[in-house]
Amino acid sequence: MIASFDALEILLALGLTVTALACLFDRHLVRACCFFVAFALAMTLAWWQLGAPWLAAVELLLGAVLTGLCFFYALGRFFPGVSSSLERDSFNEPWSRSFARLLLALAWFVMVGAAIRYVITDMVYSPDEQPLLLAGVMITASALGAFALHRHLLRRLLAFNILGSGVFMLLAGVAGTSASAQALITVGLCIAWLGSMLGALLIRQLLHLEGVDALGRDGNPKENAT
Amino acid sequence: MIWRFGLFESTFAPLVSTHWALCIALGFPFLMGLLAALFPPKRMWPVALACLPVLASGWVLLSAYDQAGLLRWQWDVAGVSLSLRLNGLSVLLLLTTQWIGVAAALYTPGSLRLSEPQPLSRWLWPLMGVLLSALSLIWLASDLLTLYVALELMGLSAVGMLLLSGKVAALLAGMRYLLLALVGSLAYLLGVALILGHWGRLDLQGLAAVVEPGPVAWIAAALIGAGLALKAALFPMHGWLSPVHGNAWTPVSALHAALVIKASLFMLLQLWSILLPDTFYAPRVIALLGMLAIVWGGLLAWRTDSLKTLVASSTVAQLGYLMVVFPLLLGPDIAPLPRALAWEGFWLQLIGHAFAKAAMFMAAGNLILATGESTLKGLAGTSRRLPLSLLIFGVASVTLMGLPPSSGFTAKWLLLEAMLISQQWWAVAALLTGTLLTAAYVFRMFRYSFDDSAPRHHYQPLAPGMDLIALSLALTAFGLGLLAHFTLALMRGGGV
Amino acid sequence: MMTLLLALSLLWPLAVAGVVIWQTYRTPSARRDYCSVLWLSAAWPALLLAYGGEAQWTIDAWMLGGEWELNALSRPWLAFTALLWSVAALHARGYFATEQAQAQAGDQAAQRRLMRLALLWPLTLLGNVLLIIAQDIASFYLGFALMTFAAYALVVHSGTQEARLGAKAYLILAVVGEGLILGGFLWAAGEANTLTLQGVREGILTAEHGAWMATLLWLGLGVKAGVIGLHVWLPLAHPAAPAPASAVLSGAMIKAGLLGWISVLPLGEEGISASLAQLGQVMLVAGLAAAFGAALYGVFQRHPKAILAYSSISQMGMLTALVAMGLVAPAVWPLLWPGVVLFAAHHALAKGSLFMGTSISEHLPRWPRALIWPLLALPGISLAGAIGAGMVAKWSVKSPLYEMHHESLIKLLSWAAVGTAALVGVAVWRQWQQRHQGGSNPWQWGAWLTGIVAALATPLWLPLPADSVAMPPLKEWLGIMWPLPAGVVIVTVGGALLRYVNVKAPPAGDLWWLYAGVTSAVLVPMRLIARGCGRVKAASVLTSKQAEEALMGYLPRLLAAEYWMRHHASGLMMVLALLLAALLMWEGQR
Amino acid sequence: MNAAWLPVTTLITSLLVVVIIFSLPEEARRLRTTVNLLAAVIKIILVMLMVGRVSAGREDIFSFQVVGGVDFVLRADALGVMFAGLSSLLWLCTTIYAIGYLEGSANRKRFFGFFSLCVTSTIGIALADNLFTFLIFYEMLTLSTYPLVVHSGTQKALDAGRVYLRYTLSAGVVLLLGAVLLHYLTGDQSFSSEEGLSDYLNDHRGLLTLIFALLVGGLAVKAAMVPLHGWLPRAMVAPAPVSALLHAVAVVKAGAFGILRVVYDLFGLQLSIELGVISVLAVAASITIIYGSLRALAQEELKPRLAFSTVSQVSYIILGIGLFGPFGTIGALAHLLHQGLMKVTLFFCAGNYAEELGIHRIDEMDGAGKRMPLTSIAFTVGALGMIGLPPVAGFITKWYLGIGAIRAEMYWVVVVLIASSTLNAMYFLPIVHRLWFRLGPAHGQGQWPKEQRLGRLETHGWLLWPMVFTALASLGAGLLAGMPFSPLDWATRVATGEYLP
Repeated sequence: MIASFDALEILLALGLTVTALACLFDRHLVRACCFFVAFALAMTLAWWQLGAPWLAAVELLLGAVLTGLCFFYALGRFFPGVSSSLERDSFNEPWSRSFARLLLALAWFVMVGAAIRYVITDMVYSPDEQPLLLAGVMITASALGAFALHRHLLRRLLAFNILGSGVFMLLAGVAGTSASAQALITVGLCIAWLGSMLGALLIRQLLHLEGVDALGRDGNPKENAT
Repeated sequence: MIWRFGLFESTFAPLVSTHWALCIALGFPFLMGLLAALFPPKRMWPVALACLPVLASGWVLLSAYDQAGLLRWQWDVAGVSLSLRLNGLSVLLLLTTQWIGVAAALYTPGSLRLSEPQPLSRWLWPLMGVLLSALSLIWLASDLLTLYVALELMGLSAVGMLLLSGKVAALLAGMRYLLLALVGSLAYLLGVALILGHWGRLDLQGLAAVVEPGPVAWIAAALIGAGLALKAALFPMHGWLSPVHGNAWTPVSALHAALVIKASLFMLLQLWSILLPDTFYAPRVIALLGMLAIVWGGLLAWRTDSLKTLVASSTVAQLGYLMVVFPLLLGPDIAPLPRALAWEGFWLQLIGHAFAKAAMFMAAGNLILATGESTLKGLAGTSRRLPLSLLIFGVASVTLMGLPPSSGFTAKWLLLEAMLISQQWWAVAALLTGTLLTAAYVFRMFRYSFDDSAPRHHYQPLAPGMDLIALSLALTAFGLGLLAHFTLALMRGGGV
Repeated sequence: MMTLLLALSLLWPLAVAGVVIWQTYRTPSARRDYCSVLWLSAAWPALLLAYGGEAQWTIDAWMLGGEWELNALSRPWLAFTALLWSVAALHARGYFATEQAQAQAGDQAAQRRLMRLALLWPLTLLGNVLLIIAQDIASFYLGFALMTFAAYALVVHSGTQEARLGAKAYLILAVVGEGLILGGFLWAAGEANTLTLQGVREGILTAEHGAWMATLLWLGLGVKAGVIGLHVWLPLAHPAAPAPASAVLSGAMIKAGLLGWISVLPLGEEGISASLAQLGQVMLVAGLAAAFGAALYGVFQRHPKAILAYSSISQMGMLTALVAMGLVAPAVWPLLWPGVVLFAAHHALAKGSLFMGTSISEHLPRWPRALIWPLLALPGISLAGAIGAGMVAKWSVKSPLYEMHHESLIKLLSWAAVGTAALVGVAVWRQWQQRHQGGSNPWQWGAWLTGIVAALATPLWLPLPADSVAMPPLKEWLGIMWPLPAGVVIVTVGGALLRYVNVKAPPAGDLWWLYAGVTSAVLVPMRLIARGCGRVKAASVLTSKQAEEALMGYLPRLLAAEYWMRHHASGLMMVLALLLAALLMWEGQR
Repeated sequence: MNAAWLPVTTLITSLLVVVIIFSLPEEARRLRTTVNLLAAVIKIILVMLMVGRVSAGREDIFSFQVVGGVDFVLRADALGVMFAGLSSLLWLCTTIYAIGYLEGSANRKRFFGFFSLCVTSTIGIALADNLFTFLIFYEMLTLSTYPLVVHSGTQKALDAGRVYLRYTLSAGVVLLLGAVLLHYLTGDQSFSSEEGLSDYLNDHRGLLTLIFALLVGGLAVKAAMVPLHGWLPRAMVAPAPVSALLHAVAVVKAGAFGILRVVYDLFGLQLSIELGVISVLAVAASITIIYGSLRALAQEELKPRLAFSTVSQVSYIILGIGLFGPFGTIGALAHLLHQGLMKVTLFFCAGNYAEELGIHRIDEMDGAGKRMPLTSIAFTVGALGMIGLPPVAGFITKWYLGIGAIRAEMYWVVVVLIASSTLNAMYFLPIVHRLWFRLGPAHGQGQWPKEQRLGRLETHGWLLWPMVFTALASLGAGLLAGMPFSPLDWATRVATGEYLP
């Protein structure tokens, strides 16, 4: 029973990590969004698995459905023709930037991992018995790294969402599914959805008005002049 | 440190009238905002009418605090305990919020009427209401969950308000702000997760009792610190600030610069004082960044060409003043006297800056509105035509410069003394340099305004009262310098 | 009564000045009378005051505390000063008659000149009167300064090149003198903590550096009194000034310095220190040097007024020597001072008459030549001690010296008198050479004659203490009178000899030219230094400006980092979190 | 009985004027003038009341707490009342003058508003009883003067304003640091406390010296001591009434007055002597005196020459402090008033020449005495006073300073004084000479740069009478120095009553 649970958790954790990473680092935006939906669904499962059906429901509704819709709206899939839809992230980062972000993400991974390690020392589990937690740390660190790395607005929004899920996962992992934790996560999910919605609206609006799809180097006169 | 934040048991239970006042203070702005979204006010008087209960609630809370000392509220909702507390500092910040909020609200109709009509402008009202409610909640909340909720509400409504002007630059800046704010709160949430996981509770009072130094507390503090620093636009994460301010509507900028970033700072200080009561280096890192912020913000404001960027960059520098005080507030080896001085100076500076910055943004907004130019060069000749707006700007900038008799001066005096007692020479140098830099950019602006050689252009007349509101804010900041005793006594009453 | 008279004598000149201003604005220029009777009367109350008897006033409200006194010294002094001023004013009415006619005819320049003179004349007089009655430092200094600076207008009156040079020399030396006086007064009064001249006198006597204070005062006052070395303004200013101005300048104002000496130097006091006595020696030598040197230099002058100026220097040299005796041989002073006063009074009026005489010789009235030329020479003869008051004066200084056995000084003074006689002779001769006929005005010669009479009869009207002067006994007459013929002979012979040698007249103002040369020579390196400093300053200003500009140019590039920070905000947040965590862990693990 | 309302009302009177002026429209010329003059007269009356009370031995104190350990205190003591009297008297004169001077020009509302604010600050400086209160008004003065300096709005004026701010604000920062250091060391130190700081001498000698250096260094900028004087000549671009106010009353005197307060009331003479800072002060003042005079000599325009003369003259006050004796103190205090009167006269004259005839350069002044006799007489009086000639007030102070120097056995100071007098003569007498003895446009030679016929008399009456009044006052202050309540008398009273055992 435990082993099967473990196996399921490990699978879930792996699935989460893989979908998250795919979502974060796929330059093809539509695909990334699809991965995100997949990730959200996996999260729903994970919540279920962790024994928080309420959260699972919220995640399904807010995370997978509504947020996913937001992303596709932002991609311009609903009202095509109003303005060009987004396909690919065409920014090329200098390798130094990527490298720095990688290092930062690793460092965060270590830091958060260490913190978790300290938090749960008095628990019976060791971290490797908590695959979801490990996945949470992994997702958090890489999402943050990706967030800092990307410039494309949609990808940053995606990264933010993934990051949020990772954080929620960690929260649930370390704090269990107590009422407080559930409340925090619920609020967080709502906020994430609201934020994503706002972000999606903004992205569309920006595309519509100016064709801006990224927070480019702000040294450019566009933002400077005003 | 803990008692200063009012994290201890109260002697008296709040009265019924106090309950009502609390409800009004927290809920009324939001309700009125909704109402205003349905029926957008075109004049000042309906807004004033709606503001009256809010101010009255603030007054009731103040007198309740005066009589009973610390007040606490606690609710258990579905296993989650939410708690609020009202101590001197909360009252003070609450009153500040209400006054500035009311001023901004009163300023809004005129400002909206004069600027080009926007389809979304009616949404400003509910957002402003949410913002004020959330701010009030932040000052009062004494558990991490409520704080988180309030923080997020505040952040989202602030982003929403900033976006309303609809310009591309505003949208871009708003997008950046949105993303960074969200990520910042996630970092905060991560910290909270660690705390919750380790100690299993979220109420600050309980935490203050159980927290002991250890890796969890440290890492949680680091995460919370970094997240809130990002939201509070502390150097070097301030980059998003000036584009945001530069493009938003005037009352929005005023509220944002005066209160929103301060709320994050308030939380940062509060949580750190629980998590890191005795650390040496972390506050010093913040202080170091603060020094850099003072210089950097000053330089930015000095060299900029746009009036709003000037005001926004000055916020960065002013936050630096607050940052350099951190070692005095949190360090392990600070004697009680300098700590008390620093504490008073910190809040006086914060409140003074809030009023002054709000006034400054309004004055700058008036100038921009009237001249139709947002650059400094466009101000040429305004000293002749718009003396009052310029005077308000001047009075507000006196506070920023920390020249007497403004609150900035009194705060600086207190801070300097605290720093001298604890021999923090670098901080002293930073504070004094900041004064000079502030003077440099403020008078650079005045230099343009006194230039009479420029050609005249057409000035748009301002709506009645727009200047007066700003003036009242500026004078409040000014008068707080001499009347600081009363405000600080309020704060001191919160504890032993 | 005396107080009223005092107030009148001080306020009257002021009122006269006021009236002059009034009439400038109210009276049409054609009817403007610059030397009206009112103007002439400026000095009369003071003259009356001198004969009113001794009196004392203390006025606390006046400056640093006013102490005024009419005593044995100041009464005669005031008397001859006021008399000379009155006479000179009368003379001026005649002297300026032509100019006034021009002014009334509408000559703007003449109007301006006369107005200036008419205004500042009573003010100069006021200063002179005030310094005589003053016994406190402030009043004395006020009177002295007022007189000094107001007299500038008298010197510069004609506005010619020479007048401006003379006035310039006068003013520069006056400023130097004022500085020296102020220094001396400050020093002495500061040490003695006093505000009166009496206190200064006592202070100098007792103070450690009394001699130096005395030196400062001697030199400072000596500018006016024409101490050798500081006398250079006299021969420059006198020829240029109008005759009545020269008369008061050389007669009354020059004596102010002498009065100052007598007031502030501890003459004849008990217990004069060695250094003070030494100063006395120096003064003595300087005085005698002036007496001889001026005579020697003066005889070669061409302008009669320059010669008379040198004569004044010479005479003042003698007086300096006599005053010095008060320090060198204090015992002699009580006997000597009435003689000094008489000498001064006589010299004042005689020199005044001589100067007035120069204007007569330029506008000779149609009188018999035999009458005019003796009259012109008469004050000079008296000055040389041959007749009248001159003889009495000479005797009254000689007899105390005899009594105290200072025969060598007497001898020297007698030789100096030869110089005086020579100078007077040359002056009259030059006047003769440069004479002009006609145009003399009754006021002009009337005043002149009055002056001569007053000069010759000085002992009769001068309110000196009783029995302090007497006619010399007959047997001494020769000893007193011989210098006159000797001087005249020397001059005649010398003149006859020199006729065949082509001697160029040395320029008036002797040492002035040396001073001017030295000053301009000193100024050259100073200017160079100043220019160098200016250049260094300009260079440093330029450098700092460039540095500032460079910095300002660098600043925007630095500030471009703002965009980097904006762009990397989230990364920076990560860094900050890591940094904080690492720091905290590190600190906690220690 | 403590009449706390008296100092406050004096302060508020002019503050109220500021508010009223700013709330009046630009066009309300008549009303503004009335308010201005009325307030000035009321203030003189109030100050006279204070003078009466102080001479009766009562000192009125108004105070309230600002923050813990820091109070806002106004106290009418003899020294303060002296300065307040000077500023209120000259305020009246300068206001009248300014009304005439700015007749018909733009921005009068702003001008008079800040002008009144300036005077409010001066009164505050005069009555402040601790360093905190002093600092408040001191900085207020800095700020309120800036709009006056840049009033004309030309490039030159703006540059001058920038230089002015650079100097004064930096100085303000230094001063603030000194003040906070002192407060940290001693707590709230009232100017009226008798103890002084001698208790701290043994343990904190270095710190005390540092504090002294900071305080005096900060104040010396306003007092325009070399090498911190650079702003003053440049600030000459301001309109004449401002220059007059800046130079005679408000700014430079505030600095000098501050140094007086620091030395006498804060540190105490004894302590300052023991610290050895006084002699340094005297030397610095002497250097300033000579340097200022030399620079004045090199100027070719009237106002800069007057400005450098101010640099030189204000340091007489500092020099008087440096002589640490009763006479030096009296001289310093009296000079505070005397120099104010004389310099204001000179600046009024300079303003009149500029307004009426367009004269700015000295070589344009030939023969102006004929065209503007009263102005020229006033100028002559002021100039003679600056030289230190009797009977003008300058002589009195020079006398006291000289005596003080002798008493302190600092003979070189006398040399400095005399050298300065001579230099003063060298740069003032040529001007006087030009006025009266040269031929100029008034005699039909050449033309005035820009002649206007402003009034029935030689110029506008508003411009003329204040100047005549101050000239007479500076004459009277010298001639009747022995009168009770004359500047000298009051200075003696302050000196004997407060500082000397």
